[in-house]
Amino acid sequence: MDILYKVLIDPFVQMGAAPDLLVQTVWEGLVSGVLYALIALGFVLIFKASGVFNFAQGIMVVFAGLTLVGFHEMGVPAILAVILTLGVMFLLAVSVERVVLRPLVNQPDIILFMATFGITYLLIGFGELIFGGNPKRMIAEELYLPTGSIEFQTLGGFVQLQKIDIAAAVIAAIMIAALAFFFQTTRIGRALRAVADSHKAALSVGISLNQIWVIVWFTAGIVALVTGIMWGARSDVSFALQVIALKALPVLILGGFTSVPGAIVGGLIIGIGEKIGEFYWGPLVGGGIESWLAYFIALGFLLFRPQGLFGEKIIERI
Amino acid sequence: MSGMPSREDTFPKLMARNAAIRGGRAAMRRKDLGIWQTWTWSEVDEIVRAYAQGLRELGLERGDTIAIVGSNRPKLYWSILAAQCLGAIPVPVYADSVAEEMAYVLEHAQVKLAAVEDQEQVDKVLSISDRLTGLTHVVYDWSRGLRDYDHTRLHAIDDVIEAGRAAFAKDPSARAALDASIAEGKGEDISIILYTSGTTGRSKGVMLSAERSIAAATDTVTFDKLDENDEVLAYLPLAWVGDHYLNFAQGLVAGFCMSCPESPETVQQDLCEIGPTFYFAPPRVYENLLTRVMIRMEDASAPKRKMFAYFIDVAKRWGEKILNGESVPFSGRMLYALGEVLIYGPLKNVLGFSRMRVGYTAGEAIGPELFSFYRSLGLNLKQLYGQTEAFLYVTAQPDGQIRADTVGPLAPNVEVRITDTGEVVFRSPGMFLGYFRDPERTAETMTPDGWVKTGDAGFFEPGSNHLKIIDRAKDVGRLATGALFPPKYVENKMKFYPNVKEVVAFGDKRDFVTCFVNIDMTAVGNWAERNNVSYASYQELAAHPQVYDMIAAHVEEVNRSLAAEPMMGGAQIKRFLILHKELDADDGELTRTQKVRRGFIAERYQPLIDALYSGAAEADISTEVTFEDGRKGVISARVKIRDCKIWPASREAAATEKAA
Amino acid sequence: MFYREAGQYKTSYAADMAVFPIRQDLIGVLLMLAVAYVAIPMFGSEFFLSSVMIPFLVFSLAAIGLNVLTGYTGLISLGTGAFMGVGAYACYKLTTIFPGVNIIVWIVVSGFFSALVGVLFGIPSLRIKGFYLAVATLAAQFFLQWCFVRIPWLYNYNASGAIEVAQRTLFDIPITGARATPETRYFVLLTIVVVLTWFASNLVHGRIGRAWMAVRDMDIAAELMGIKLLDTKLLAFAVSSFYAGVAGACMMFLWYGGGEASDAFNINQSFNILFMVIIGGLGSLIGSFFGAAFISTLPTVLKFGLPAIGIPLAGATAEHLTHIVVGGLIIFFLIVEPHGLARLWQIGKQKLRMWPFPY
Amino acid sequence: MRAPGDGHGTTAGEVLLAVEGVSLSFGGVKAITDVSFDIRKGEIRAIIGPNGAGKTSMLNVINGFYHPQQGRIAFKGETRKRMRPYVAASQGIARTFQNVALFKGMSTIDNIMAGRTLKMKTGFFWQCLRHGPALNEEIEHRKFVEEIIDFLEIQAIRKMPVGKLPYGLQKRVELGRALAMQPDLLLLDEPMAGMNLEEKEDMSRFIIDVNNQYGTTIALIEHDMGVVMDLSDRVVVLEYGRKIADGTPAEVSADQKVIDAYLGVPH
Repeated sequence: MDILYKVLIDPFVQMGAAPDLLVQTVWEGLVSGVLYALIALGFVLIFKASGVFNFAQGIMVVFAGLTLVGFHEMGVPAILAVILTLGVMFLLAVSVERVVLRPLVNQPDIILFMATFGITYLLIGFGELIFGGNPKRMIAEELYLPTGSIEFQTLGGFVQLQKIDIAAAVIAAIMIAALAFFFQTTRIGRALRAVADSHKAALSVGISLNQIWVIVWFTAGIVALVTGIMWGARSDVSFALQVIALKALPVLILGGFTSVPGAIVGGLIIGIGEKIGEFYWGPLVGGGIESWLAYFIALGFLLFRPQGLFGEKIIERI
Repeated sequence: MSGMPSREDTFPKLMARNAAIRGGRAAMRRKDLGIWQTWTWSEVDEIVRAYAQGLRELGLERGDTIAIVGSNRPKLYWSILAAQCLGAIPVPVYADSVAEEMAYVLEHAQVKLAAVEDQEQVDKVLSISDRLTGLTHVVYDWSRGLRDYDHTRLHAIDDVIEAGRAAFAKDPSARAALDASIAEGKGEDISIILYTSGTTGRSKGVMLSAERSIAAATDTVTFDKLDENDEVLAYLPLAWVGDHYLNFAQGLVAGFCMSCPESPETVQQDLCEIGPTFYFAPPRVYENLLTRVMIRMEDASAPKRKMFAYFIDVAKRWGEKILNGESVPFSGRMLYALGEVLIYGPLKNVLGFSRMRVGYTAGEAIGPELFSFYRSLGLNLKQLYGQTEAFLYVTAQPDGQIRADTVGPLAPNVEVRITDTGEVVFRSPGMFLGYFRDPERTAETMTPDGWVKTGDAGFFEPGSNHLKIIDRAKDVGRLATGALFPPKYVENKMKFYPNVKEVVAFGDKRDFVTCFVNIDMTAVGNWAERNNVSYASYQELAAHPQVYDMIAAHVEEVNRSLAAEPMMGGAQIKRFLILHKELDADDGELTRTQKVRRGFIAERYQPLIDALYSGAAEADISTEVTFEDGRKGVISARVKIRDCKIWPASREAAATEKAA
Repeated sequence: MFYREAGQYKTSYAADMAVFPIRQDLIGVLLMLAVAYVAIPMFGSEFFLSSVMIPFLVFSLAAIGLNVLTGYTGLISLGTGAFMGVGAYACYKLTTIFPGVNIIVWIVVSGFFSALVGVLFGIPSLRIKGFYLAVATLAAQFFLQWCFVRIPWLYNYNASGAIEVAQRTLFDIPITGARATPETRYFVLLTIVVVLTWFASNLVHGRIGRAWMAVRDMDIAAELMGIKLLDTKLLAFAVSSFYAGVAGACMMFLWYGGGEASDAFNINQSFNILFMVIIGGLGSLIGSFFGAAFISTLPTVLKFGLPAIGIPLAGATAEHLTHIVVGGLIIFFLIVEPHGLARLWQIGKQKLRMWPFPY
Repeated sequence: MRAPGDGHGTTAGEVLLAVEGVSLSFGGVKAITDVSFDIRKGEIRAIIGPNGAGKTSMLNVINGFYHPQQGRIAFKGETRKRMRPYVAASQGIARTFQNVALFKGMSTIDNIMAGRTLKMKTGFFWQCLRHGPALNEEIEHRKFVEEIIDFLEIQAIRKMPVGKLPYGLQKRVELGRALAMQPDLLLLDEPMAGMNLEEKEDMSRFIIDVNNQYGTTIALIEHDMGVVMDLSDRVVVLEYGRKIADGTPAEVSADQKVIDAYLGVPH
């Protein structure tokens, strides 16, 4: 009985008793959810346009962050470093297209998926070789990102918000809006949407498949850089992030592999869910459940709605 | 043991002997249901006896005839043996003969029973059954599709065998009666009637006696040192003398195992699996095989191709000498040994020839290059010359006396004479008794003193005892100039080129020699692919100027070699054309054994021949053809004609000609 | 080139269905076994045995396990590392509780625990496929990894949190623990691998293997033919995890000799084994060996090979280089031969059989 | 084409499968509307209709892959409950697919052997050893499979991977796989689609032979009217998911509705 009480009742009692803590927890979940969503967004962009399940999105975030910091350490001014990093991401997109995607065109999905594993390992290797394996501090101030925190009193307690978190949420929102604008209104954007439906359609718009691949991988690179800055500003830039980036997978399952809104909503659900889970239920089993809770949430969800939040019901045909 | 003269004078007695002395050894295999089902000699003995009993109950009696129709299947071979047990006479019929051809044979042979392979053959026999008044029952091997047929006169062979077994079980005297029936069989009885397909006219039923068949087979078994450890693959038509002699008769005499392929499509695969030690194939088969080898090698990587070419060259230089036991320098032997590891051994393996000890070819002349190719790989390929009427051997090449241009010295116990007209006549141990129900043609073929006319022109090579066959005696003609024109000889020279599939030469009583050419679709098609020549059909490819150039080059080479030979200088080809369609047995242009029907072709393509001799540059022709599904249609074409270079006959050759 | 198949005809189904129906292949396998059992222990140094052969064999076993699941049944798993961990911890607990029972028994039995856990995490596979299933197995990976750290009972409340491998003997010869020589450990491991490979080969060549492949190739058709999808997939999970579990137990007891287990069974290990299977060849047992040999020996070769030929290398740089080389090779192989080393092997073999013909 | 003395189907057997008032829809789209017909033991039953008439959906309903919202299906006299497709297989329903659904990575033999899975019983232990009972069982079923290979004349491709075979042969292998299940009811979804004349004739012969030799009841979907008229004993015609005619080939081809819907349209 006791255990049932602890699992089913007590956490909610706590939530009610200290709503300020609940708000704080939700906020933190929200912020990490935004970052999950950003990584998931990178996945979705590439998956939609090329059907490639890009496992390397996580390491691209790390790589972009490290490159930025690396340039700055070499004495390059922060803004210029951002531009140079974007250049590197573009080069990366071009080389991925040339070296990996083009020779593997028309191969089964699993092969392309595995190829992105190869990219991951290459990037890890190069990153470590060039920047060393130690965590680095993100150049948040130099990029004019706000630091410090604001605190306000509410619901009978204090809620503390890091300014950088607020900035992250805002920048993420801006970027998503920009992407939506890009997809909806520009010619390239329309081509990208067309290619998701049919490769032939894309060709008829007058853009080659190869160009499209470069564009989406570059876009994913930009997203990765933004994610890297934000995440790096909250903690440090390190390779550990790569494992955390795997959390984007449950996000995708929730949101569906092809849906941008799905990626965002999924990211928030996972972020908030795991923070609340960790905070209220974690102590029951010794804590640390954050490492796997997200996957279980996704798994449970999958069993009841395999097509994801925004997907259509799949009718199996023979 | 095989060398000893056989006391058993009929095949059923040989079967019983084999069951007694090597009962546990494999007698027959067939790839069926995915594996090589095997029957030992004692199993075969038991089955055949039961089968014979079953056939007896169906009314088969001594002297009756029973048709055997189908591909190489153990049950059909057992049908032959079972019939022979009863003293009945089996009459094998080509499985691919159309109903009309079959009707003639079955009617002529007055068959009482027919043992057939499957539904297709049952349908064929049933479709002509109103003409076969004597036919009482049909037994079949494979039941698919026959379930709903009226089974009053139709029986599965398995059921017949079962009935025989049941009869033995019920009535012990039945077994004794059968034993008596086997013992009653005499050597001089007709053992089998083989109908020859014949290049002209109706087929003739060649009657062979048991003792003669066995005597001949015993001779050649000794000659080639065959014994019970040998293995053969029976893949040639069961009704053909070659299969009956080489596999059936020699198998019973030597006691070796005969394997039957799974289906006609899997012969090559089955050959590779079995790896026969004794193998026979007509030159055509070796030729196709070589063409396929060369084509496949063309797709190989450059180093491999180079290596292949190098070692084939080594083989050319030393291979035959090593095989013939001549002296070869050490370096040559070493290179050849290396080649054996790298090329010859693996090549023989993929062709299924790894275990081949003796290989024969016959039926037509074989190209010297072709012949040497196989021999240089270390395959003991030899030539024989034979006839259904001789059952089978007239001449054969003993080990160590192998040549491409002769058919070898006389086979054991065979006598040959060359008549004044140049025709080869023989007396042989396996010699036939006469044509069934055809005394007239028997008399035409067999002289009163027992010599058989072969119808082939030939001569013994001066200085050796090797026989050389030029052509069918009646086909050897003379040009208007009086020069000798052996069409087949000329044709064969052309056919030795892989690009050429079939040639028909004309020239008798004409001013010069001309010919029709059929290109080989595989070889030329492959060439076209490599040279970016596009084509949609045989017709289009055949008319292609580059193809004409290629064939013209071949003709000129042939002419050059003819010019260098004694008596043949006049037979050089002056003009030729490439036919717009492939010659086809379904259109009557080839016999069922794929031999050219010269007269028929000459008649059918008269306009083309006229054009060849009128000097025209092209001619129109339309012919009726039969498509694969049996429909008929007409195809017409405009065929181009080429002139070719004629070489002066060499002085030496000219001198011989004059002397002749 | 070495094949002489003419005359090797089969007169029984048993012969026709043999795993090595061609005599030359059988000879080749026997030869390889002879090398493994005689030549390698005789001529291999201790270093070679413990740093090359033992890791290779452990990974081969794990790769066979994953290949059963991914290659034969078509279910992607990213949780192999954790399933290996289950085996290692199960073995540790078992041998602690029942020290009298031979350790080899426990190594094998620990596979069953792993199989059980594998089945639990395989249940979702009925409803979810492909990448979705990969996520489900990630759940297993992270959850189990968490268990390995957070449940002290698993590591006997050791302060270090590590597995401590005690000495266990077979016929009085130490096979685990500090005093077990590389040779004995190698022999024990080799025997386990040979026997389990034989089982796996039997399975994939029979009814069960066909059912797995049927599900992989066309699950709808398979189900309409009466193959129960859930049973088949769960069996694949069970067998796969069994192999992974045994591999994990072997890793701890015959290779590492104890240590910080949670590190050995992390997500990277899962990826590693997945690479082995992919590079080796999906749906091929021999490919599992190739993949394991390739991925497991590559770091050793780089680490010791480069300095040996005069290129100095700091320890960390070797690791980074390994990452780059592995990544590059994965891409290279996928482009050159997406079906892995096994396909190359098969093509080579086919070429030898067809020699001198190209196909 | 019929063998002499052949009289199958004309003597009506008992009803093997009854479809009564079946309706099926996908998210509001009606695929089948109130269709009833029956299949009698031993007959060859054709289901025809223009594209999108719901023929394949009908087969999918029959073998339990789709569950109709309304109506009743009785197989061997028993009304069927909602179930997973493998239950239909174990009750004796086998099928082939419109777009060949072979196991591409496996050989011809293994594909057909897979059809025997239901009949194979030896347990996991023996399977691991592949000796004793497992081997005996494997051999016994291999024999059965070889009979089918013989029957369908596909000996030459026995050990080839099916993915590389020409289409016509793949269809034959698929038929073999279905036959391996020794079904009471064999469903063939466009067995002759995409074949040339010769292949069609071969396939027709095989279908008749299967029906004749094994007495298997066959329901087939086919587009080629000539083939249908030749092969089948009775024909049911669907259009837009409704049944518009049912009867012998002669009756059906004389039906005005059918002529309008289908026969009149050349394709």
